[in-house]
Amino acid sequence: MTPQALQRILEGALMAAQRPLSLKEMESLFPEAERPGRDELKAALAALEQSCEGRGYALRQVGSGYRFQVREELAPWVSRLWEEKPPRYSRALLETLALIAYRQPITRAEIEEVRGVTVSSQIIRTLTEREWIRVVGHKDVPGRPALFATTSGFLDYFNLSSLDDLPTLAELRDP
Amino acid sequence: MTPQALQRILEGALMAAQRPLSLKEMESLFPEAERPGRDELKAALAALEQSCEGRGYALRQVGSGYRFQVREELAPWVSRLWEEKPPRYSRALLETLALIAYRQPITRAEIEEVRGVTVSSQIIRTLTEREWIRVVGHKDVPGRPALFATTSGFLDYFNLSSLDDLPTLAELRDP
Amino acid sequence: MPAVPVARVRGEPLTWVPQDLYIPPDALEVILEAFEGPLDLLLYLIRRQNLDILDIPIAEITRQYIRYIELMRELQLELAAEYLVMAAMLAEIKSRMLLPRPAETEEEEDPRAELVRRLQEYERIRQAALDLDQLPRLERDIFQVAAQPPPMDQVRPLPQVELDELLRAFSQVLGRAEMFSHHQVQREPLSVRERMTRVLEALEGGRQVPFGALFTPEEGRRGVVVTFLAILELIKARMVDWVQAEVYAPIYLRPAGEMAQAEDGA
Repeated sequence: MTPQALQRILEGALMAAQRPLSLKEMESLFPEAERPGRDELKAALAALEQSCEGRGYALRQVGSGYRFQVREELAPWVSRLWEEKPPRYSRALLETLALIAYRQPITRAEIEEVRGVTVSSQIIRTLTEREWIRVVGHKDVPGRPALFATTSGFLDYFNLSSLDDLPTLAELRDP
Repeated sequence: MTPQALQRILEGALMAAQRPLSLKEMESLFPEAERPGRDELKAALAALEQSCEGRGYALRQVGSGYRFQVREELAPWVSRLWEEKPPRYSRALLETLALIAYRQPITRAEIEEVRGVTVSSQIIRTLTEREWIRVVGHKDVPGRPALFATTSGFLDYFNLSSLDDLPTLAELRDP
Repeated sequence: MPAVPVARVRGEPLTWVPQDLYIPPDALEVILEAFEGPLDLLLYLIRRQNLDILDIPIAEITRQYIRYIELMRELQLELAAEYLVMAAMLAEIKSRMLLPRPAETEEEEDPRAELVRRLQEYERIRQAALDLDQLPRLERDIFQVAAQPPPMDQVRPLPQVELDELLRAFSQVLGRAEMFSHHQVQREPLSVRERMTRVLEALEGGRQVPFGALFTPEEGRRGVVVTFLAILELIKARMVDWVQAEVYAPIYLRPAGEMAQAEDGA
């Protein structure tokens, strides 16, 4: 077997394996009669490593053997393959946000009164973490409930210069 | 972005993806501002294909996009990586699959008519679970039977880029 | 002469083979089980004897076919009903072939035509299945390349919301609350509600702010009116308190209930 043929076989096996391959595993790819020696194997791996220079991946030795790895500097592009589809907000969340936007400053109890159902803490937390709403004060009634209002981050996200730019219900009815 | 940089990114992504990538998916690796055009993309893929010459793998276009695959002639060595034998498929399954591939969209009754025997539900289930076939509609006859067709996963598995690549059916002689 | 088993079928010795069946004995069971149905069996019989599919000697083939079925029954191989249907069809064709054909109906179709058509169609698909099996395929001849992806910071995209989704949500919730009225919408300019938020922000942290400091004269008359309305709303809704030490002294605004709390604590 020529060094080139050996190199090609090793490359193919390392590319197909989906796990690191030890030298022993690489040896076992060959029937005994044509099994390369350790030195031959290592020389082929070194040549393989060199041949990847300038390519999108590299041969790396890790704990359990050798594997091909996509180059780290390509992560910004490659990672987009796994980018999750953005989840969608629930109707409850959107209604809560809408009430805070259109009726601010507003307490949770007032939101619940209009919506007819409880507003989960999770929704308030999500909207707060997104920095779309914040507590701007407390109402002077028993329990001193927090007053929620939208933030400038909210305006920025929806590309509004002020709340006055929010569409009115009339716009919904006559598009 | 230089053609070399584009090529490296595509190579890295195709290596990391573990499945074929469509041109659209490749485009989505880039933020809009630096997104390459279709022609640029195809030129980079052509260059990439060339650069693999003499290596252990090749770029190939299959049903759902482009993928790197280990060269066929290396299969005798590479297949030793796995102890399990690759699955074998029964004639009944292959004939059913062939009918769906060549005569799609087709109902189960139509398959049975050509084969002269009942098609077992097990076969339809296996083909569906492997994602080689799917129901693409219902025939407008009593009972509204399902119409089966092959998927791009079928093309991927059998290393075809389109149904046109299927071996041609034998010619019929007139009685 | 002692009966020497010519084959073993399901472990049982088989001592006879139908005379006109020419099968390597040890392959018998395998062959019998391997038929994919009556068409497959017929094709086997035809091809084995190099017969022309377009001119099948129907009497002979029917005889052989029925012998096979009998053999399969004898060996208790599972026999699909389709085999019997085909036997009946063959018998029917045979009898129609025997009938003399009147001259004027020369155009009549050969009784074998339908069978020939089906055999040809099935043979094509049988071949197509073999071809399919020969295609290089994943897991056997083709291996998908997979390199280790680079270490990545997993970006979790946040849900996107469109402005009209927000408006639709608002209209739905109001509709449900039966508060949907054009009148109400016009009566409540959002600028006032926004200003209420701004005033509350100005008071944040329990600060006490002079009434006058909340106005921005540069905004003009309209701006001043909006602020004033906002403050009135806030006071009415008990969102802010206002305090005046004595008549004509400066008026201060502070977050609602702050003083009460401080007094409680004292």
